[in-house]
Amino acid sequence: ACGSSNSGSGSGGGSGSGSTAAKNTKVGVLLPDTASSPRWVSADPNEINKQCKAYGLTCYVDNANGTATTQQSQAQALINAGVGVLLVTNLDPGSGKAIETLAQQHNVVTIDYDRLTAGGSASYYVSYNNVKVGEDQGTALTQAPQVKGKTDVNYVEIDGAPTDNNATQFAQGYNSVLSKQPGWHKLAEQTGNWDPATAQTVFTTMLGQHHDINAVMVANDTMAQAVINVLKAQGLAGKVAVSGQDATAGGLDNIMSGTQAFTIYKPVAGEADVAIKLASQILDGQKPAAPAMTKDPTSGREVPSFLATPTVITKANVALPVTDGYVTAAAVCPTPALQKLCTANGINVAG
Amino acid sequence: MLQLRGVYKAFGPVQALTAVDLTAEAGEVTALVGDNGAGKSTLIKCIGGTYTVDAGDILIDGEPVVVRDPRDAAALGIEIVYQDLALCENLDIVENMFLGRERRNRLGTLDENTMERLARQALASLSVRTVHSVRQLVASLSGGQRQTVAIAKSVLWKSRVVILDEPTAALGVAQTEQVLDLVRRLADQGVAVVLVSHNMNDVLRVADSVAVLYLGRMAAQVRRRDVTQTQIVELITAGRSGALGLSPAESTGATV
Amino acid sequence: MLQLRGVYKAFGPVQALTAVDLTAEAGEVTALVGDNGAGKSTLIKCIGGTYTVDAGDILIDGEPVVVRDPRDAAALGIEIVYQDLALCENLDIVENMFLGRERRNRLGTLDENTMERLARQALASLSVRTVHSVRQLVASLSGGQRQTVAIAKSVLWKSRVVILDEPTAALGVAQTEQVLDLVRRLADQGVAVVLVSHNMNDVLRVADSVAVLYLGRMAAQVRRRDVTQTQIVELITAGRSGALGLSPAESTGATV
Amino acid sequence: MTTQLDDLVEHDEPQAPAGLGDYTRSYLARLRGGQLGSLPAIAGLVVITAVFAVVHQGFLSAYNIEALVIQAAPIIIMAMGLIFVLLLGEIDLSAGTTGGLCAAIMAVLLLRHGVPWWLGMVAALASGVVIGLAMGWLRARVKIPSFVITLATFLAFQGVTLILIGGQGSVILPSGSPLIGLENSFVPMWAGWVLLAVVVAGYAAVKINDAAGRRRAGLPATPTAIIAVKVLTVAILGAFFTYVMGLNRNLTTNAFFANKAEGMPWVVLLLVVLFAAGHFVLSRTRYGRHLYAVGGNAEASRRAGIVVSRVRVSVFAICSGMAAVSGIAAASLLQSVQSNAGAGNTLLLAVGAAVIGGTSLFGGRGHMIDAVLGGLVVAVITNGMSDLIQGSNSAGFEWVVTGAVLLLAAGFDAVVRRGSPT
Amino acid sequence: MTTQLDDLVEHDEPQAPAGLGDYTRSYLARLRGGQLGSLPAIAGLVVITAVFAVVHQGFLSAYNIEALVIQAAPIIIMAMGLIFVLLLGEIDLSAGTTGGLCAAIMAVLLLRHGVPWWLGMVAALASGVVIGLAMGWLRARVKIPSFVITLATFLAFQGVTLILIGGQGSVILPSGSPLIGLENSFVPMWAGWVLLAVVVAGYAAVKINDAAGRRRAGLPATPTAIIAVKVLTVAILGAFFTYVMGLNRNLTTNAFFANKAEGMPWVVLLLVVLFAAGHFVLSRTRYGRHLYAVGGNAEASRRAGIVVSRVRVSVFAICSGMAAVSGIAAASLLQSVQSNAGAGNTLLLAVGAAVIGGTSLFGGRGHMIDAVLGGLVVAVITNGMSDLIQGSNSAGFEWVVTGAVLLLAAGFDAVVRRGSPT
Ligand SMILES: Nc1ncnc2c1ncn2[C@@H]1O[C@H](COP(=O)(O)OP(=O)(O)OP(=O)(O)O)[C@@H](O)[C@H]1O
Ligand SMILES: Nc1ncnc2c1ncn2[C@@H]1O[C@H](COP(=O)(O)OP(=O)(O)OP(=O)(O)O)[C@@H](O)[C@H]1O
Ligand SMILES: [Mg+2]
Ligand SMILES: [Mg+2]
Repeated sequence: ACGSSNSGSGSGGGSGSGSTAAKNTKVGVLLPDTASSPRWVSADPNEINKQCKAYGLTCYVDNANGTATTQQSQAQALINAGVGVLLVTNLDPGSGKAIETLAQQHNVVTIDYDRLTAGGSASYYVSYNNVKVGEDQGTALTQAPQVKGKTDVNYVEIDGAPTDNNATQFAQGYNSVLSKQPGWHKLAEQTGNWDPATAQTVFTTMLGQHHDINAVMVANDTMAQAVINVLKAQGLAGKVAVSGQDATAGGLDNIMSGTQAFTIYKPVAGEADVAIKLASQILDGQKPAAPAMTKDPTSGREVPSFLATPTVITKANVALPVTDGYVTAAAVCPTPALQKLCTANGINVAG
Repeated sequence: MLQLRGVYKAFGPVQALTAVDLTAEAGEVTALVGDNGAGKSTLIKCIGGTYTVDAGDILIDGEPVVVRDPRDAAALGIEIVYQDLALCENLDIVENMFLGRERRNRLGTLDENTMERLARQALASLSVRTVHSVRQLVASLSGGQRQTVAIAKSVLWKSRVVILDEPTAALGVAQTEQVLDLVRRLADQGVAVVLVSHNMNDVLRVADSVAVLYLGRMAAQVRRRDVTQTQIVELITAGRSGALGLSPAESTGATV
Repeated sequence: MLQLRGVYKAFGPVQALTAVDLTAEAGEVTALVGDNGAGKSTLIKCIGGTYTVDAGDILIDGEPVVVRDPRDAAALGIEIVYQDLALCENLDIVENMFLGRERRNRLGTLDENTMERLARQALASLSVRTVHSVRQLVASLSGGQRQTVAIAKSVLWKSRVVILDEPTAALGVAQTEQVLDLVRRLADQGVAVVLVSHNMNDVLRVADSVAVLYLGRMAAQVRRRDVTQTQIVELITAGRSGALGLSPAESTGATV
Repeated sequence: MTTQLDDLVEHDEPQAPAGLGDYTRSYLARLRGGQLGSLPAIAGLVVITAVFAVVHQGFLSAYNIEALVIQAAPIIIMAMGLIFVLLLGEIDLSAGTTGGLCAAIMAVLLLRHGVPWWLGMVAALASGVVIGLAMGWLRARVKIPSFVITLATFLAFQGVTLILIGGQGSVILPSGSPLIGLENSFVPMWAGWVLLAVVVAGYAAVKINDAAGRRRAGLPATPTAIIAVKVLTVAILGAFFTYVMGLNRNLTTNAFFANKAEGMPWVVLLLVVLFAAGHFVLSRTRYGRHLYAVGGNAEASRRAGIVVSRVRVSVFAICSGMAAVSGIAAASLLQSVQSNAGAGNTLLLAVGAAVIGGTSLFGGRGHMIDAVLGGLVVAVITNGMSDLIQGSNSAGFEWVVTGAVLLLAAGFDAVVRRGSPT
Repeated sequence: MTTQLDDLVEHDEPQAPAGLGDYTRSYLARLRGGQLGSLPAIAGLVVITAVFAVVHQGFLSAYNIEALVIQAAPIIIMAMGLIFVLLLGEIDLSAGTTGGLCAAIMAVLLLRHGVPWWLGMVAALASGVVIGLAMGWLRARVKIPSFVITLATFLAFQGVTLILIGGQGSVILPSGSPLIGLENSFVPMWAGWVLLAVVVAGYAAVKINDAAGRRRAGLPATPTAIIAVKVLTVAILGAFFTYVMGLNRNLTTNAFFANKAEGMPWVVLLLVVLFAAGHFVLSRTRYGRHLYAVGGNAEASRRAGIVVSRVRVSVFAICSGMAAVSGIAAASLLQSVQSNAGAGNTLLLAVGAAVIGGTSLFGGRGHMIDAVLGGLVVAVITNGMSDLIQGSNSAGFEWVVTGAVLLLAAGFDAVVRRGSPT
């Protein structure tokens, strides 16, 4: 499927991809997995392909299914296909670095997409700020109606997969807020492994141990759903503040019905549009300047960065992701009961 | 009754059976003898559908039949006790004896009580005295006890042809008597019995007809009364005896 | 030479051996006979270390020895052919015959050529004529061929005690002759041979002493010349014969 | 019958014990001989439960016992299906993802095509059976090793589920649906007691009928006293469980609260039915007998006239069908179906449950009860482990401790079983 | 010898064929009889390579062939180790995570304790062997089924790796380290050719020596012509591979670029050494013979005086040791060690590789070459699949197609093998 012009048989091709040869329009995109967030399954590929078409680029979008070796071999295949720019959403800094080194050896420019490859050699970093996402989560949780103004709040945390660096950064963000919040006591912190089944088991036990939980800091919407399941069985749904992330259809439903306090909306366009534009400029031979710098925590290198800001979605602005086209009304409102709720909250069910 | 015509069977480069003819009449005991590795068990497995023949016909009552697997053989009324027994060690005696033909009661569930009773009787009829319980696993039985179970299994059913591959090899004196009696009794009831044995005394005692395999070829099939023990032994070890048996060329040149 | 004193062995609720004594002198053939399920194979497995005895002693040259597993038995110079043979079907004849005692050449690697040559000779000495190649897998051998391989395997080694559990059960006429010859020859070389068999002719032909097991008890061990075939058969089937054998109480009341 | 058996007396066949004392003695002798049945698994279960009850406050609260049961249900159901495959010495690596796929099919039909819940369930079940038939065909006819077939489907079904669920990450089941009720609503109290009565009465009836039948046939039978003891044990355990499930499990109480969480979850009913059906099939039907036979010695079974290939196909169909049920139960527990449903360690844990329960991976040995006991062991471990260790790195430590506890449970089992024949 | 064998002639033993024509005929007869050896796996490999070469332009470029080899190496090495365990009919579910753990130990020693690279490697290897010994002990002495032991360690080692690596998700190996060179630097061109010469000469020497030995012992031997054909085949394939690896693989060239990527990756050397060693052990040593024996019939082996428990322990040690090597190779490939290294499908794919190559899961059948061929099949599939499907849901579709291709390869294999005895 990859229409490589370089069959790899060696040194033919003259002076290569520099100034004289025909313009390279190939961009490779390496997405990480399908479990950490549903966005990687269709939202990103769709938006990226749309943008690529707009800029006249040929884009190859691969998903590594959570396996670093797969991502490595996808990178090799893309380099084999002759891409000029590689967007990398790493699975972990180590394998990301290996890919970027490989790309550099083959004169391919890399852009860290959504996740910074610590210690890596990417030329740019395009992302939402993960620590900021976490901080927003923390702040929004303290604003939730169930706990707002309370002086004494017991909360528990359910984090993402410990093997996922993003989860670490989210946790870093919300912990920095919550630990400083006066009157808030953390009763327990466990990993939900980005897996709702694990999250549900974990939270069931937490609730059994601590009967007086007021707030649950849970890292994303799918795990929040598991928490809400348990709360429902206890008749506590809506009485406990539950956080979320990703603005999934289910998360929006829960916000409308009041069982979830908020979610974090990170429209893919905020990253994809910027990244593809950047790739296009690089392929044109430009060296675009970045509005910000991010310090690589490992190497101390300042990476030129384009950072987008996330939006906190509460019941007040719950319709936003639907109006944006980030999720469809059909997905958010599949049943008559939910359709009624949607209409009440300003979501156009017919659309 | 049971007739084989020109049966061939090869295992890769090994030609185990070459143009074998055999006839087993109803109401008679046909002894099948031959040296170790002559092809007796292979022949029997071909009849039973465990192996399929490469060429040749199997006829029952003069009609050619196709035996593709053991079910076909059972449907034709052929019952076989194999030399390697083939019992399920994880099942008990009763379960093994009725395997594939379990009795069921009105509700369609297993009728364990009837099966257990019949199994006890069948074993008792074969003079087995040291089996502690018919609910013992076959894994815990002695060699002779297993053989008895296999034999008892085969005689539980009404069959037209009963083939026994070295049934008395592991049996004691009394048990061997019982089995030879049984063989004679089956033949008298009109069943065609084929008996494979290395014991010439037994063969001469019960057989009506003797077929001798030599290196995968049928050396001769003769009436019991027409031969002496010495002749049979000669046929077994050399493929011929005087005018009987294979031609000198066949019996020596034919390295299998 | 080999002596057992008061050996007991139970499998769960089943008492397989009760107070068994046995003596096998060097240079003699001791026949061990008994009905199916009498406990012969169990006794042999106890000697060979396949089972451990519950109580009782095994003595070699009068010294009590401990046989915890088959290696111990081999170290004591005890060589056994088991009734259930126990060959590895996925290995070929040569590999099976030298299993556990492979020959190695100077470099420490397997000396296949020597082993192959020796295996051929051993098989040939037992009149096996239908084995196509000693590199055949055991899975493809006939019952008698397997038995020959197992016997050949055991006689390759210098042993003080050789025990054969129904070695001729699956063998043809000529092969049986060879094995009986072999048994006699081994005894003449000073080996203590224990032979289990259901064939009274064979027993009477080669045995110097006859031990009879009855329902797990040693009914009697007598010199060959002191008994007739009828007496032995009586001992086997009833546990006693005239003055010989178990007391009436033991032989009937003792439901195992 | 060709042989005349009638005039032969049953001479010398030692009568099996008939008295109570005899029975007990022979039972103890069997135990000493190593025929332990489910004892090791039960012992293991008791031990780890006791351990967690000590280290983990509230572990034996009504709240947590219910949580344990509903968490165990999907594992137990999957293990029940796997036992059929394992009995034949085969493996189904894809049972987990098959369950996930079937649940995804159900969820998508329900939510995107407006299909009623029961039809969705039927569709899921049918998909499972069809998948199993296909895999069984590949095993029995094309003769591909089942490890490879099911490794391939393990991967492929993960993909199909992902495509079906799409970019949403999960599909949430409609909240009022009876599907959610399976794991989350409760049998009314009185119905629970009726159910218990039915189970106990049924059990007693079967045992008494069996014994009577054997006596009539002149065979030694279980003494009535033993039957009474067994029935009583079942009744007491059942009553205890029903009683605990009858306690109000709501942790917090306040003035606004109307509803109580009490009663037995519906999934318990499902478990009882599946267990009874599976046990019946395995122990009382020709088909069940043939499963053991083929697993013990396929060639002997073929010679006995069993169509081995048909048996092979059937177990895969049953296993995948049960996997579908397990997937539905998991969906009910999570009230949603994830795009990675049934992936990860789901399958390994279910197989582990069966093996810990006493089922052999080499075929020919296994019972329905193994799935229940082993599934409970696994569920107790995962439930007990969750929230046991706190703080950063807790995930790592929990994995380590989970592995260690699993090993301990299995080691205990092995040591108890030591000296048993197989 | 107690028997006098010397005076016995080798009567009637049919002489094995000695001429070239005879040899060919008997080879063909063996093929017809179903003794196919590695043919099905080779055929499967050729077919799927051909398919990908068609659908995937550049699939057979020097660049991609090298990529294929270095991607296949960790799988092949792990499969090689697994074959020892599988030969005994056991399973090691934890081989993947053991490899990950050992690599993590190495990485942590290197980076946090400043240990030299070779010492780190030795430590990783030693850890692997110790882990294997422990698991083997549990299997052989405590008699826990290997499925359960290794399921427990599968979970536990994931946890340990996670704790070791900590929250960053991965540890990056020092960039200049020879460890990275294993998968990423190249044997000089001349050395590659020398290596090839050594391998071919060694192969020829062994074959000729064997035949000569058999002739000397008066046994039928492989005709010289056949040996010549075999040696020539190895030489030609080797030369082709060495030649391709000698091509410059840098796709884009420009003025700044000095370094050429050419030569054979060092890991090829490692593979050759491991293969030769493993093959030697399995086919020419007592120990190897005993592995097959125990896998074929453990009781018979015990009666033959083999200490079965020691053999059992040893295979787990070998397998875990090889898993450590595999983990190191994977770390070298990714230039880092992940906190989830070796988890996921790593193990299943490696076992799948061995099985596709022709190794039986029931013990007693398997060869080193199975790991190589099966590993290549798996690597070709994963490599060919990566980047084959683009865009939305590509992850799902790739899973599906991977499963389908795996099934096709196995089905092809099964159909070719049909009618073979086992
Ligand atoms: N599956 C097989 N593959 C290859 N060769 C086989 C196979 N089965 C049998 N043979 C060969 O075919 C020949 C005949 O074997 P068969 O078992 O029929 O002998 P038999 O007459 O029953 O001998 P015995 O008296 O020892 O039982 C033997 O040489 C044996 O090695
Ligand atoms: N593993 C076992 N478990 C339970 N019972 C056993 C076991 N092995 C043997 N037995 C029982 O012990 C008794 C003696 O068996 P053994 O095999 O020693 O008999 P045998 O004398 O060799 O008989 P045969 O002549 O038939 O070979 C038998 O009743 C048998 O059922
Ligand atoms: Mg035979
Ligand atoms: Mg015996």
